[in-house]
Amino acid sequence: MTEKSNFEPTIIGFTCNWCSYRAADLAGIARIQYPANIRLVRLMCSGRLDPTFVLKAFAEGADGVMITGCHPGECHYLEQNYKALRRYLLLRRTLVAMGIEAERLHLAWASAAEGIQLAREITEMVERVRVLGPLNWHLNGDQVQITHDATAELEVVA
Amino acid sequence: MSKYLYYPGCSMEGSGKAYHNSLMPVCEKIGLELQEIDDWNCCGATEYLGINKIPAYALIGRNLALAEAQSNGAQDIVAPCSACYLNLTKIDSYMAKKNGVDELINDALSAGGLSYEPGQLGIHHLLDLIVYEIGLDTVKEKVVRPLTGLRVAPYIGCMAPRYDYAKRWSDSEHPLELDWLLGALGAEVVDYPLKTHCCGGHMPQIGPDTAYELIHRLVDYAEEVKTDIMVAVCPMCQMNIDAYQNETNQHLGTKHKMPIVFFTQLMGLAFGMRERDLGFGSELVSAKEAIQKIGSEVPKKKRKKKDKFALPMPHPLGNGILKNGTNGKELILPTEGRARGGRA
Amino acid sequence: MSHLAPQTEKNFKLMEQVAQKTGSDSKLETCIQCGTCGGSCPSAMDMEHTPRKLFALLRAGEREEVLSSNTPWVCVSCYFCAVRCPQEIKIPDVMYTLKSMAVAEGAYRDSTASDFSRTFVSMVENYGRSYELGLATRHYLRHFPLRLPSMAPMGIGLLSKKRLNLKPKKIQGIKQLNAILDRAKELEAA
Amino acid sequence: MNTPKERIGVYICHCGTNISAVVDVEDVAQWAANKLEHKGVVIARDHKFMCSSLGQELVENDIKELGLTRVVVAACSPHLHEKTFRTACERAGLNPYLCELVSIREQVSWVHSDKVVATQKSKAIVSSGVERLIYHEALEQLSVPINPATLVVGGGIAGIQATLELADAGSPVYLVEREPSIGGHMAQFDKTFPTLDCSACILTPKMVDVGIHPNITLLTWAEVEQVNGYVGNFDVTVRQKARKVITDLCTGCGICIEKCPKNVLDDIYEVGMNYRKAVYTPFPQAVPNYPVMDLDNCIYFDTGKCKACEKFCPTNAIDFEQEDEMLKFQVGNIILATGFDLFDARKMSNYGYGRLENVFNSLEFERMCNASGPTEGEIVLRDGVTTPKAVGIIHCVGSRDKSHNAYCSSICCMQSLKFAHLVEERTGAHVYNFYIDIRTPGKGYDEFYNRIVEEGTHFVRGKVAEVTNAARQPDEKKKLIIQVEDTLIGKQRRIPVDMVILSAGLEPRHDAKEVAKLFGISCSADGWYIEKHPKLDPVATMTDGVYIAGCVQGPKDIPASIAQGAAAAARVQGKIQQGEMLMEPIRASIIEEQCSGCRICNDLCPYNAILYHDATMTSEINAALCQGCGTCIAACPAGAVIGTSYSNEQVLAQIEGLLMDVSV
Amino acid sequence: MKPKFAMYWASSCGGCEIAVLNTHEKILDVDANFDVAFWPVAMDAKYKDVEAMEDKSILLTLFNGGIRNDENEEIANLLRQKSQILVAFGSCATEGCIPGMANFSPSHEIVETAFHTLSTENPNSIYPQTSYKMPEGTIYIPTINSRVKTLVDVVPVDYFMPGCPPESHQISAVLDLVIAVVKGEAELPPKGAVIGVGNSTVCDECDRERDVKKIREFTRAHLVGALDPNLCLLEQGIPCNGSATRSGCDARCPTAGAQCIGCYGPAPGVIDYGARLISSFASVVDSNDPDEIERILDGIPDPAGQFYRFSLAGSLLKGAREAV
Repeated sequence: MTEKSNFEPTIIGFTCNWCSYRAADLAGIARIQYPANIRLVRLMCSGRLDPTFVLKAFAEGADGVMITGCHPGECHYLEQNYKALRRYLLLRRTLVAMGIEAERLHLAWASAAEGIQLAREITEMVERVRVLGPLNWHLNGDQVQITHDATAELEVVA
Repeated sequence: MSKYLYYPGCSMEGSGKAYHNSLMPVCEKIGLELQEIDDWNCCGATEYLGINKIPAYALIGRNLALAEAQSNGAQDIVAPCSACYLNLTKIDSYMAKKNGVDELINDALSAGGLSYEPGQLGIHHLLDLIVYEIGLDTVKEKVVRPLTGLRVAPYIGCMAPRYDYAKRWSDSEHPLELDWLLGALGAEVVDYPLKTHCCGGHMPQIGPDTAYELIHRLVDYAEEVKTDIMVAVCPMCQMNIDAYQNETNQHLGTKHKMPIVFFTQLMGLAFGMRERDLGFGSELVSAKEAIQKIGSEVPKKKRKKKDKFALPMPHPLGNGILKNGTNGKELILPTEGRARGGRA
Repeated sequence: MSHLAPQTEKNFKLMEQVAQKTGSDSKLETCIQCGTCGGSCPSAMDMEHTPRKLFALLRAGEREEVLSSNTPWVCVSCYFCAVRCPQEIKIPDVMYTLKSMAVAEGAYRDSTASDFSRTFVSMVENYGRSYELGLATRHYLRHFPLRLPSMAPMGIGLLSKKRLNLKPKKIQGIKQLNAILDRAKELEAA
Repeated sequence: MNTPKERIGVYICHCGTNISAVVDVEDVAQWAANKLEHKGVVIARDHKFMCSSLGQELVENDIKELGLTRVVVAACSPHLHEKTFRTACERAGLNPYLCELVSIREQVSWVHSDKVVATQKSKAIVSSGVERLIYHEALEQLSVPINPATLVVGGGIAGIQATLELADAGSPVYLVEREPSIGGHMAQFDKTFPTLDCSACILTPKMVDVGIHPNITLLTWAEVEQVNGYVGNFDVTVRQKARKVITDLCTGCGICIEKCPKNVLDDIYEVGMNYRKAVYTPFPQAVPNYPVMDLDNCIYFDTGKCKACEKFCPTNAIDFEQEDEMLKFQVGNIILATGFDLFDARKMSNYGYGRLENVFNSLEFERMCNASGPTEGEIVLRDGVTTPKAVGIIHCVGSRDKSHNAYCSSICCMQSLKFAHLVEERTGAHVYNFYIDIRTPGKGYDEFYNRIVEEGTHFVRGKVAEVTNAARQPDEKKKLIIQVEDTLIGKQRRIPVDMVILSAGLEPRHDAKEVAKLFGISCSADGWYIEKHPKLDPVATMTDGVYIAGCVQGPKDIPASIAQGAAAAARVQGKIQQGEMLMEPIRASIIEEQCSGCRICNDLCPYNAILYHDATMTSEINAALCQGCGTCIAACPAGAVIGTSYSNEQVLAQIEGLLMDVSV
Repeated sequence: MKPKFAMYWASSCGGCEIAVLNTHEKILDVDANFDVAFWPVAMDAKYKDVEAMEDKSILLTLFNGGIRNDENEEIANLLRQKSQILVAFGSCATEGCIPGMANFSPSHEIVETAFHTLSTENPNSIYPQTSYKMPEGTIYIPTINSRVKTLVDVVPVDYFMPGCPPESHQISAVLDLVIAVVKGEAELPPKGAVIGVGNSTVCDECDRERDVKKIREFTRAHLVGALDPNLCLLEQGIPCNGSATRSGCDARCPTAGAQCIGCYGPAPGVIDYGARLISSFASVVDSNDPDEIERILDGIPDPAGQFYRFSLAGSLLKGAREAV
């Protein structure tokens, strides 16, 4: 347990220039505190989110990835956030098949006015991932592995 | 034949026997097969909730879990008692929100080797089931003795249409389902604006003064609009208005004598069944006199001459989806037999 | 009118505590004091405080006055307030919470209602079903002995029309039920 | 190690103490100079106020003296000062798009308090900026000419005001209105608060001006069908519905209306309170004044017989063969002023509207008060004759109610006070106003409230629980009983009245979402159109060239609608004056060689900027239509769609930078 | 003296060798222009012979197969050292291919599956050992790596030639080019290039008609009563990977009515093949309702297998979590 509570996850957050990035600005202006574990990337729209970015983040050592965009129906580009939603759902299925917990990828909607909500989403995300523990994909070793320890049986045969 | 899991509720074995006895033959007639949930328990009414929340939820959870296990994933539940119906839908809906309540209840259920996955079972009140799943056309087909001449007050009570967790009713304050059904039986349905007002609930037991007042309001207005008989869809409503009417009279000095029976009893009559097979006679305020009016001549309504000065009324509720101003919220259509909610 | 409640932390947290006990979406703290609930309530005339007033007292930390109020006990669970509340506050659920808190702290003034609930619950825990006759006799003998004469015709009527069972029914899985309820009580206490 | 390609300058702002109180800015600068040297960082400085002229000069000098090819500034949000530093770079001869502003104030110092963690995060952010910057390209803004014509949609008071302002400034305007006449809701009212001046008296002259102005093309009984193009150059298609009246011949004499034998309930102008004919103008002062034919109700179109209108028309202006017409024209800007719908009070069945005959909604009551309305201004019950002795006015119907509309409709308090005055003045009845809060924040508004209080209106603080006809007491018989908690005394009251007026709230038009889609703008969850900035830019939208005015943006009263109409016109006129406008060069394009023509991207663009060429079997992006969202870039299975400013390389490098180990 | 040619088979199926032989008479050109120095499948050779060669003495090495064990890795290093041009030949060497799908599981599970499942008769639970002491001395078998790597993961690679296997006409073209280079008649493409492919994706070579895409249902070809023979498979709900897969195969599979499964790998410049498909498929799912989207996506029961059948080992994540 102690090991887990010491663990500080790194979360990459993708934001939309028109809503969630501004929500982050607003959280700042309102001095709403949230964990420093999140690092934000600005995109023009959640529709720009290429699943490659998410895979890249995980591969480079992120413990979690948050995708944020305008609320359904409020997309600055009319409906591109729905494309983000669709990709998120398929990407999440794929990641789960790759052994990455679904909670490590989170989609949250936040309008430009929702600094508090965004800060809360971030806090919750950090706590969720903290419980899951480190992912450490970037540390994956190329070490040669011992196949099987079956010396005992071998002797019988020999 | 549509098959449903039947959750009778405690009253159906006691004070609401007439309801039970009438709904059985009526359901058979309209092709509803009811299979009682094996070993169901009390839903806790409104009492358990006021003592312990989680146990009260778990009490209801056990019924849902039993139903799920016995339904083979195929059948919906039907409850004739509005309080039972409300409790079942409420806990199902709270659990479906997945905000921790489901885990707590399932934790408790697991102590009895049970579990329940919310949202899997459709839960119906007997009335909504008949109106929306069976359909009024089917009901009309079975009518052999239309209830003409009988002025009925459709009294739905609170807990069927409120809080409409399963989204089955045309409105939570002025629902029309019972009006449509009684109309389909040929009865003359009075405009009864108190149709979802409170019967007193448990107040006869804990604050009788309040109960007398509430019972008086309902009966008094029913008399005001010349009702022959009130029609209930819930055993508690029927019990309060029927059994406590005399006491109310004694207490308030009134002389009410308003019979109240279950809608299934009237359906049975209209289907040509015998009164004694439908539980008639077990009411304390006798319905005998009212029943005798069936078939009597209906005085022809005088056609109101249209006043040349009168302003037009707005389209009444149920004129369909309005052209303007619905703001994406669909108005409820009173289309008969339209299936709403539940499992597709 | 009693003196104002002491401005203690405990009192100030009252609304939060009630909201939390009621459930995460009770929305109690969003009350705008519009009075829709008090206007809708069929038994408002018998309440010491309208629900709205009760919520104002909650907010003010008037713990004693709230928990001893008869308001939740007079609530008939008609849900008019719940469907009309513009803030979608689950008012009946709040009333249930207040009742259970009053029971837990013994704060109610009149025990008629709480005894009825407790008798009902004990029936359910013993039999798994409600037992109308037992419930009624136990309750009326204790709280309304004077009402019995006027009620006798009704009781006899119901009995003669076989609308009251003389014996309680017990479900088969009563042990299972009690295991579930015991676990639920543990969870509630946690 | 490869020699870095670029020469990068990094500047860390203290922002007074806004940043430096939490972030060790000197450490960040030193770290950048050391640890990012291999990426090309040649200088890293910190400064008290980077946005000051001194700070900007620092950057400019370094560009000139150190030959910087890229600049990263770590300071506040790019939404605040990106332009400042880009301009500074441009002054020093560096393409402005080779500058990157990263936020360590809003995203770090203002939201975190642990200095060590905040400093580390700042380093990661600086590193991401540097990584990303390496892939920046020198870009040029796109210049677009502005067509001087403007389309105004909606002929209510906001649209009329905007139209007149533009036309008076000399610009051509097309005003499109769906109904047969302009005027909007204001034309339905009798009096306007708080001055109680006659609505028609102040509106009609403006309507007439619109009708005769040489710069205005007025298209009523018409709807916008299609909008293509982009700011400066919109192609608009308008459906001119068939009037079945030849407007060139019609003199507006009204004989056809008089002779038409068919009475039709008028749902729009008279809100179902009165009848019109099948050929009609909605009201006598209609602009334009020629009638339209209602084909759903015309006897001739139903039975093939009648043609009374044609027979009696003195100028042969009736044309049963007339068809809908598609009008196409170009405009540079668009102002949407499509207004509101009234909340449908039937949704609150506890108030009995539609069920209890003497419950009226606010528009019905407005018509009743209007001298040209169904009762010629007499306030009577639904029977048309009885004067009420007691009237209840319920505020907040469908507003401030999460089951319906959570927002305050803002006009209802004042409207209800006006109603109270009119009832009192014309009938002498007792008036009860039921309110949650009285909201009168406008010039002369609270004074008006005081006046109504003085006039003797009863104010009951409490949201009405129900309106019922179920009497309990003899004095309630044949009355409507308003049941409410008088929250100021904490008791439930039942107040018998003869008439109830529901001050129903305002809602977005029922088709607001489709219209928003047609014009490429967005709606809030409620359905109101979203302004570019709620304070600083209330009439512009996120879509360049599309402006909003009046209730389409949110509930507001007449003065505010007029102000917005004028403001939108001023914004548009400013653009017209400029003649051209510059657009951010964030655009997508397709590498034709790599495009296989799979057509995955074709339907993803809401601006229809992606064209598919059958001949080459490849897709192409129209740069002028592209708004730069990047959805197609992300979607292209072949990676054949590329974009500027947020290219894959830039974002991937940024991610690498953010995940750089900054602890060493 | 003719320049030397080598071909090696690491972790792969052998199909690539067959594909080379499938070039028919073109193989004679190889013989005519090259001295085959090392090709274990075709002729006897010993590693020590290669070790003895001078560095860079082999002009062209076609290396097929992924790097599954230490022997694969050792020979990759050896051939890199001895070759002037090292080509990652075929899908296995370029991106892991089918053997790379083993990266969905940890290697010990793979061993377990091979030696101890119900269908395996191994009553004494005998497992292979990497070394065994015999009277004559210790003998070794190769040690399995934790995951399959691509050739470029272990050594610098000059050219990549995808395909499972590469199409024979593409092999011929590449051989022709190298021969021309040897003769001084042509120049080599820039280092790192992908060769034997087109510039676009399979759709470019596919004759099926295509329209804008709106997918309401993903299904499988055998579940569809009658596939439209002329219409884009994806538009018919068949998850055809062609739109994301490098052209060069003449769209063989979709032309024949079978969905492209992606053996030619990603299009030029693409970093992660699977991500392209996730993004493009999801983008054209025709619903904005999460539940409905999920229902439609249920039509792709194994998304990781669908999107990474050939490219897993070479993808950004390189495998599932347990394996990497």
